[in-house]
Amino acid sequence: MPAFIISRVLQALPVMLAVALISFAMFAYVGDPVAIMLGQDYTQAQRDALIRDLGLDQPFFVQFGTFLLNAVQGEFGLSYRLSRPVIELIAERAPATLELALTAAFLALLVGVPMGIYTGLYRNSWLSRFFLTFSLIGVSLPTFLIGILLILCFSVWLGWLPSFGRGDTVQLGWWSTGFLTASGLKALILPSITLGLFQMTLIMRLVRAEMLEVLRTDYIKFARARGLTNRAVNFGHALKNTLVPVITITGLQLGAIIAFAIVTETVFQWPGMGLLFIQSVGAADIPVMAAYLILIAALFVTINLIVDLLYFAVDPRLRVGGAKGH
Amino acid sequence: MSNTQPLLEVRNLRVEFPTRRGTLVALDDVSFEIQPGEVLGVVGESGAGKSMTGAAIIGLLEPPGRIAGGQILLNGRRIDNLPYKEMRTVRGREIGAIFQDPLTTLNPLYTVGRQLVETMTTHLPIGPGEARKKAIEWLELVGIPAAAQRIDSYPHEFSGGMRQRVVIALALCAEPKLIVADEPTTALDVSIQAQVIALLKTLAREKGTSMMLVTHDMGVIAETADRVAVMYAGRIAEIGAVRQVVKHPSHPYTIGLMGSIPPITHRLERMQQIEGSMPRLSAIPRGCAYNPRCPQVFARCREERPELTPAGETRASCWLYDAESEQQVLRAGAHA
Amino acid sequence: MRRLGLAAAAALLALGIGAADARTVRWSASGDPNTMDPHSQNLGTVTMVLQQIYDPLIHRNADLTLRPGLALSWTQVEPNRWRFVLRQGVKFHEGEDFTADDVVFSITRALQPTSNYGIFVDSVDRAEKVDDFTVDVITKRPDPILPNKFASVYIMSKSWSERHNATRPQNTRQREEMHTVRATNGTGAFRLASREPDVRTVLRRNDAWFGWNEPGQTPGNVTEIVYRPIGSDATRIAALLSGEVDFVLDPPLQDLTRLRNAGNIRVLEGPEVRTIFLAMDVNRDELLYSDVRGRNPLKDLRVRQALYHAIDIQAIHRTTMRGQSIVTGTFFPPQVNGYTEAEDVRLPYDPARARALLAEAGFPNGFGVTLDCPNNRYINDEQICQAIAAMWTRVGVRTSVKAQPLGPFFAQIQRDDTSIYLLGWGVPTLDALYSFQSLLATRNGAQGDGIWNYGRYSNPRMDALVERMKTQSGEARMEAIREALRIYREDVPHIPLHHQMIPWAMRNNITIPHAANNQPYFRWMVVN
Amino acid sequence: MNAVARFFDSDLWWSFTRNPITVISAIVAAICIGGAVLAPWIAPHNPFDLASLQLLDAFKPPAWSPEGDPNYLLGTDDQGRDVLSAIMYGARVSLLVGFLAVVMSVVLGVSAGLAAGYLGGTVDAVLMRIADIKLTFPTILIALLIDGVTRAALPRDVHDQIALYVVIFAIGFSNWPSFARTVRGSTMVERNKEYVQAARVIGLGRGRIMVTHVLPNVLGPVLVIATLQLGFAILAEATLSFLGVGVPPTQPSLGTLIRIGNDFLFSGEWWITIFPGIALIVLVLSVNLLGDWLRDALNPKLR
Repeated sequence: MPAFIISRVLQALPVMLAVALISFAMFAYVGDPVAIMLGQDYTQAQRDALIRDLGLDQPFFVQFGTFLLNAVQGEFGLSYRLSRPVIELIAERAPATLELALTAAFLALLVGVPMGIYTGLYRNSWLSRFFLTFSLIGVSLPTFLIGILLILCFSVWLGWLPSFGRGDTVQLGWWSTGFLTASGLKALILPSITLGLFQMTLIMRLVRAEMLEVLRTDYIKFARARGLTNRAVNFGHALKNTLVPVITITGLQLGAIIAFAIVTETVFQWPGMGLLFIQSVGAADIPVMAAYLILIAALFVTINLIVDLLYFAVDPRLRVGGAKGH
Repeated sequence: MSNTQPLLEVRNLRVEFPTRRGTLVALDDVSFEIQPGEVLGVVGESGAGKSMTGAAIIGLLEPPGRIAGGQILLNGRRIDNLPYKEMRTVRGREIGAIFQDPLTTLNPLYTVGRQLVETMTTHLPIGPGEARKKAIEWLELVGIPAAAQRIDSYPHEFSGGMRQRVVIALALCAEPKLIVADEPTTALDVSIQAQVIALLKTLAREKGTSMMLVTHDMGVIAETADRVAVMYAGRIAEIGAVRQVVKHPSHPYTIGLMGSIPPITHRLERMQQIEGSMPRLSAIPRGCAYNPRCPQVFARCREERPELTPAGETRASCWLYDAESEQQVLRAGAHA
Repeated sequence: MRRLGLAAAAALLALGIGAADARTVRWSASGDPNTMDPHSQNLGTVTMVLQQIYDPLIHRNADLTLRPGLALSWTQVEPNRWRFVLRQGVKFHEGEDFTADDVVFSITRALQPTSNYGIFVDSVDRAEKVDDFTVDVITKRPDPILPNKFASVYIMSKSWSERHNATRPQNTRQREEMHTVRATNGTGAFRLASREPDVRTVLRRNDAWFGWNEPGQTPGNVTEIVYRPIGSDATRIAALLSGEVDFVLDPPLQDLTRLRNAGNIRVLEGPEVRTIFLAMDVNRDELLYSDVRGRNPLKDLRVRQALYHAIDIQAIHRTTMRGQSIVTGTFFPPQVNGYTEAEDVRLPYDPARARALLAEAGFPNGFGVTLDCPNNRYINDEQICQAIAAMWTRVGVRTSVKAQPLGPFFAQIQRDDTSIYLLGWGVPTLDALYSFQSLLATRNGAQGDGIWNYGRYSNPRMDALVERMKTQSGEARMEAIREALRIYREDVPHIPLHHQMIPWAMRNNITIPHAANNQPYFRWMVVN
Repeated sequence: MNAVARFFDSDLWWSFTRNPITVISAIVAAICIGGAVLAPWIAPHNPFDLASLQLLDAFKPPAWSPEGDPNYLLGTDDQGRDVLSAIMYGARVSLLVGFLAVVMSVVLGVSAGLAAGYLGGTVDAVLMRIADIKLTFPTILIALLIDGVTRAALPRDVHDQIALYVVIFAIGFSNWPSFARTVRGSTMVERNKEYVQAARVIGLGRGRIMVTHVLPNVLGPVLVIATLQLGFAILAEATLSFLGVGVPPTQPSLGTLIRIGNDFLFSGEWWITIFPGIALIVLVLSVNLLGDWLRDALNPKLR
C-alpha cells in the first residue's frame, strides 16, 4: 500500500513539473512582465534595476528553481491587477469554487448514478427512454445556455432564487462557507444545477454503458444461474463491478467540474477561482494565471491519487497486485 | 426406456431468435430426458445448439432468444413458462449450472466464501455462520487445500483449475438434483481437465445428482456420460447410450464423427473429417440439415425433415432408418 | 426571507424604533475598484467607491459646481499661489485629527511618480503649511483652474500613512503588498467596513461627517452601502429585476425600456461629461493599418471630411445608442467651461459628398483601413465602431473593426500603434484646457501636453492657444478657447460623435441626484 | 453487388431506417450542415458585406411578428444583420472548427494508438502515460490554456489571423487520447491475429501492416467516437467563444452569436440570442443522436 502510494506520487511529479514549467514560461516570457510593471514612462536604469530585482538576469534554471521554491511555499507574488498576494486571492476564492464543485458533483452522482443503473437494468422501459433522451439533451446543451435559461426562469420570471453571487457566507477560519446560511444555500442551487447537469448526464450514460457491459458478463449470468435474487445480482454483483470504472471517470469529472466552473462562475458571477482566472485572463494578470494553473494541476493530481486509492479499496485484484508486486 | 419418471424431460423444444431477416430457429424439435442420477452428454460442433439447450433449461436464454414451442419438465413440473421469480428458486436449488470459463464465471470483487455463503443462504434455511461452515466443507470436498484459509481469498488468487473447482462447489452447494455443465473443462489446461471431470463425476455419483454435460470433447463423453445426444444445426441428430453411439453410430453425421475415435483428450475439431461445415442458422437447408454434407444423401433428404426414429441401438433423425425411404434408397441403389 | 425581514422592520416601526437606523442600499456596476489607494489609479471604477470614503479639499455638488470640502475657502493670493483655509474639528475614521500636515502630505503624495493622479497636480510645485489650518499651494505657473483639479485630490492622514508605511502611492513594482491597497482611512461620509475584491465591498455611514448638515444638498439617509460588481450585463440586470440589487450605475442601454416597464424600477437619465469621437493618424507618411502604400490618406483634409460626411450620426443615435446620446460637432459638452454653441456644428451626413471628396483626394475607389476600438470601455463602443465601419464601407472606405478589451486597447494606442481609433474623453476639471491639452497639443514632453494625442495632431497655432489657456484668465482665455474650437472644426483632427448619456437604474424607493461625472453621491441618496 | 447496393442491404442501413429518431436527426443534421456549408450561396443575405448593412434595419423582429420584415425571416441584430444568415455563416464556422478539431484528434489519436498498440514496449508506455496526463486535464482548460498562451505570446494581429486555427488546435489537441486508447486496444487484439502475422511472414513492413490491415478494423469504433466528439468539439468551441477567447469576432461562430445576443436577452430582442442558441442545440443534438445510434449499431454486443 505505501509502495503503491509512493509510486503514484512519483508518477505525479513529472506532471507537476511540466505544469510548473509552463506556468513559469508564461510568467517569465509571455507579455513582458517588466513592461507591464514599469508602465509607460521609465528610464533604462529603472528597467535594469527592475530586471535585477525580479532576477530576470539569472540563468534559466536558476530562475525556474527560484520559481519552484517560491511556488512550493505558496509564494506567487503580487497580482498585477489587484496588487495583492496571489496566494491570498486564490485562498479567498477557493472555498467558493470547491463548495460549488462539490455540490455539483454530489448532485451529478446522486441523480446520475441511479438513473444510469435504472436505464442499464430496464433498457426498454419508457422511463429509460425518457432518461436517455433527457441525457442526450443534457449533453447537447452548452453550460452557459443552461445558466442563462435558469436565471431567466427562476430569478427574473419567478423571482425564487438569486441570479448571482454566493449569498451570505460564514467564516470558518480562513474558509468561507455558504452552506450555513439560507441565502448561501439558495444561491448555490442554480449554479450547482448548471454545473452538475452536464456531468450528471455524462455519469448517467457512463453508468448505463458499464452496467450493460457488466450485465453481459459470465459472472452475472452465473450469479443468476445460482438463483440469487435480482436484488443481489443487480445491486450486489453488477453494481459493485460497475463502480470500478465509474469511480475513475467520476474522479476525472470532478476535475472537469472545477474547470467548467469557469463558465458557470462567469454566468452567475460566482466569486470563485474560475471567475478570478477569467478576470485575470482579461487583464493579462500573469501571476494569478500561473498560480491558478499550478494549483489546479495539484488539485487534479490529488484527485487522481484519491481515485487510485478508491480503486485500491474497491478492486481486490489491485490490492494483491500492489502487495505482491506483479 | 426406463419406467421411472424422468428427472428432466424436454419435449419438442423450439428456440427462436427474431432478427431483421426473419426468425432464426436456433433449436428445433429437441426432445430428450434425463433420469435421476444419469449423466447425459451433449456433443456437437460450435453453434449446434448444445449450450443453448442448457441455457433454455436453466431459463437464461439471452434475449431476444425465446422459447417458441415445446415444454421443459422437471420432475414432471413445467418450468419453461415459470415467471422469473419462481424460476429463480429453481435455479441453483434444483438445477445447478457450471460455465465454461472459470476465469470469468466468478465475481472478481467478492471472496469465494462470500459467493458460496450467499448461494446457500439464498436457497437453504441456514444462517450465514452455518453457511460459512458448510462452505469450507464444500471447498474441501472439491479439493481446495487449506479451505478454511482460502475461503476468504478472491477468485484471482486461485489458479484456473482451482477456480473451476470453486465453480463446481458453487453449483452443487445448494444440493440441486440436476447439474447443467456447459463445457466445464474447455478452458482448462489439458492436464487439469481429467481431474475436474473426475471430480464432477465422483460428486455427481455421491450426491446422486443428474448431469447434463455439454461438451465437444467426445473423449469426456465416453468417460463420463451414460447416454449421449449428438446435436447438429439446432436438432438432435442421434441419441442413445454412450457405448452404442460410440461403437455403432447410426446417423451419417455421427458416423463421420466417430470415424476414428482417438483416445481421450482429443477434441472434436481436430478429428473433424467431414467435408464442409455446419450451415449457419440463417441458411439451414430444406429437408435434413445435414444433407449437403451427407455422403449418403438421397432425394428425400433434400425435401423432408426427418424425425428421431429408432435406428439400431440408438435413435437417430435420418431418413435412412425410415421404413418408407428404405424402399426408395434400395430402388435408387444408393445403399450399397 | 425578505418577507420575514419586512415583518421584522414593521415590528420595529411599531415599537417606535426608527427604521431609518438601518437603510442598506445594494449597489452594482460592472467593474470593481482594483485598489483602495486614493492616489494610485485615476479610474472611474476606483473613484466611485473612494469618493464616498475620502474627502477632497473641495467638493462638488451634484451639478458639478464646487462647494467647500475639507477646505472652507480658497483664493489665488498670488498668480502662483493658492491659499486654502481648512475646516476645523474634522476627524479621520480612525480618530486622527485633520490638520494642514495631512493636506501637505496628501498633495505631496499625489505628486509622486507612482501616482496616477498627476494630471490633477500637474501645475503644482509644492504645498506649504501656513498654520495648522491654512495651506498654500505654490504652482509652477499661474493655474486658474486649480480648484477644479483639487476636487479630485483626496486627503489622507499623514500619521496613519506613515504608520502603515504607505507614504507613496501603491505601485505594482513593489513586491510587498501595501496597506492602502485594501485599507482606507478618510474623513468622508462613509467608512470602509469590509472588502473582498471582485466580490463585495461594504461601506458604513460615518455619522461624524461634517457635511451631513451643510446647506446646498439634501443629506441622504443611507447607513450601509453594499457594493457587488457584476460583470455580465444580463446578470446585472437580472439582479436588479429580481430585487437582489437596488441600484445599478451602468445599466445597458438596450435594457432601459424593459427596466422602465418593470414598474418598480426608475431610470434616471442624464448627460455625462464625456464625448465620444474618432481620432486619426495625421502624422505618419504611410498609415500602419491601411492598403494605401506610400501616402497617408488621413493627412488629406478632404479624406477626413469625407469620413465625417459618411457618418449617419442620427442612425447611431437612434439605433445603437437608443436615444441615449447627445449628438455633437465638438469634443466636450456644454457643462465644460469654454463650450461654445456656435462651434458645436457637425458636417452633415452626406454620402454623395463623401464619395466626391474621396475622388477629389485621389481615392475614387476608396481604400482600406482598420478602426481600433475598445469593447468594454464606453457605452456600446464596439457597436458604434461596427456601425461606422458599415457606413464608411458604403462610401468606399473598406473598414475592418479591431475591437479589444480596454487593457490591450489602451496599451496599443498608447504606443501610437493605430490608424484610426475611437476614444471617449471625460473632463473631470470641467474646463476646456484639460481636453485641448491632452488631446490636441503637440506632444513635447511637457507634463500633460498631448499625452492622449495618439494621432499626433500638431498645429503650432493650437499649441500657442493651449499655452494661453494654461496661464490666462477671463475673456482673453475664452478668446483662446473659441479660436481653438474653430481650428478644431476646420482641421478635423477628430470626427466627433456624441456626448455620452449615463442612465442610472434604481428601485422606485430610491432618490439620488444624477451627476454628470457618473459618480453616485451616496451621501445624498434617500431610501424610502 | 456494388458498393451502394451493399450499403443499402447492410445491417447499418437497416437499423437506420428502422429508427425514426435517427432518421429525423440525420435529416436535421443534413439540413444544418447543408445550410452551413452552402451559406455563401443560399443565405438570404451576406452578414459580412459591410456595404449592405443598414443600421436602420437593426433590431427587426422575426418576420411573423407584427413589426417583422419579410426580408429578414428570423429578424436582425443590433447592426442590421440578418439573424438567419448570421446563423448559417456562424454554423459554418462552428462546424469547420468542430470538424477540423476532430480530424486532428483522429489523426493524432489513431497514429498514437497504432504506434502504441503495435510497437508496444517503451513507445506504448510513454504514449499512454502522456494520454493519461492529458486525460487528467479537462478539455476546456487545455483549450483555454493553449489559447491564452498564444494570445499572450503572439502579437494581436497575428493572433487574430490564426485564432481560428489556434482554437481548432486547442480543441483537437485535447481530445486525442480517447481515440488513442480505443485504437491501441483494438490494435493489440488485431496484432496477434493470424492475418497480421501472415502479412508479417510474407515480409510486409510494419507500417504497411498497421495501415493496411489494422486500420480498417478499428475504423468502426473510431467513427463512433469521432461522431460523438464532433458534438463535444462544437460545444467546446461555443463555450470558448462565449467566454470571449474563441474564434475572432470577424468570423463569428454560433457561440459568438449567443454571447453577443446574450446582451439583448432582457431587452425584448430575444431573437438575437434565442435563435443561434436553438441552432446550436439542434446541431449538437442531431450529431449526438447520430453518434449514439452509430455506437449502438456498430456495437454487436448491444444488438
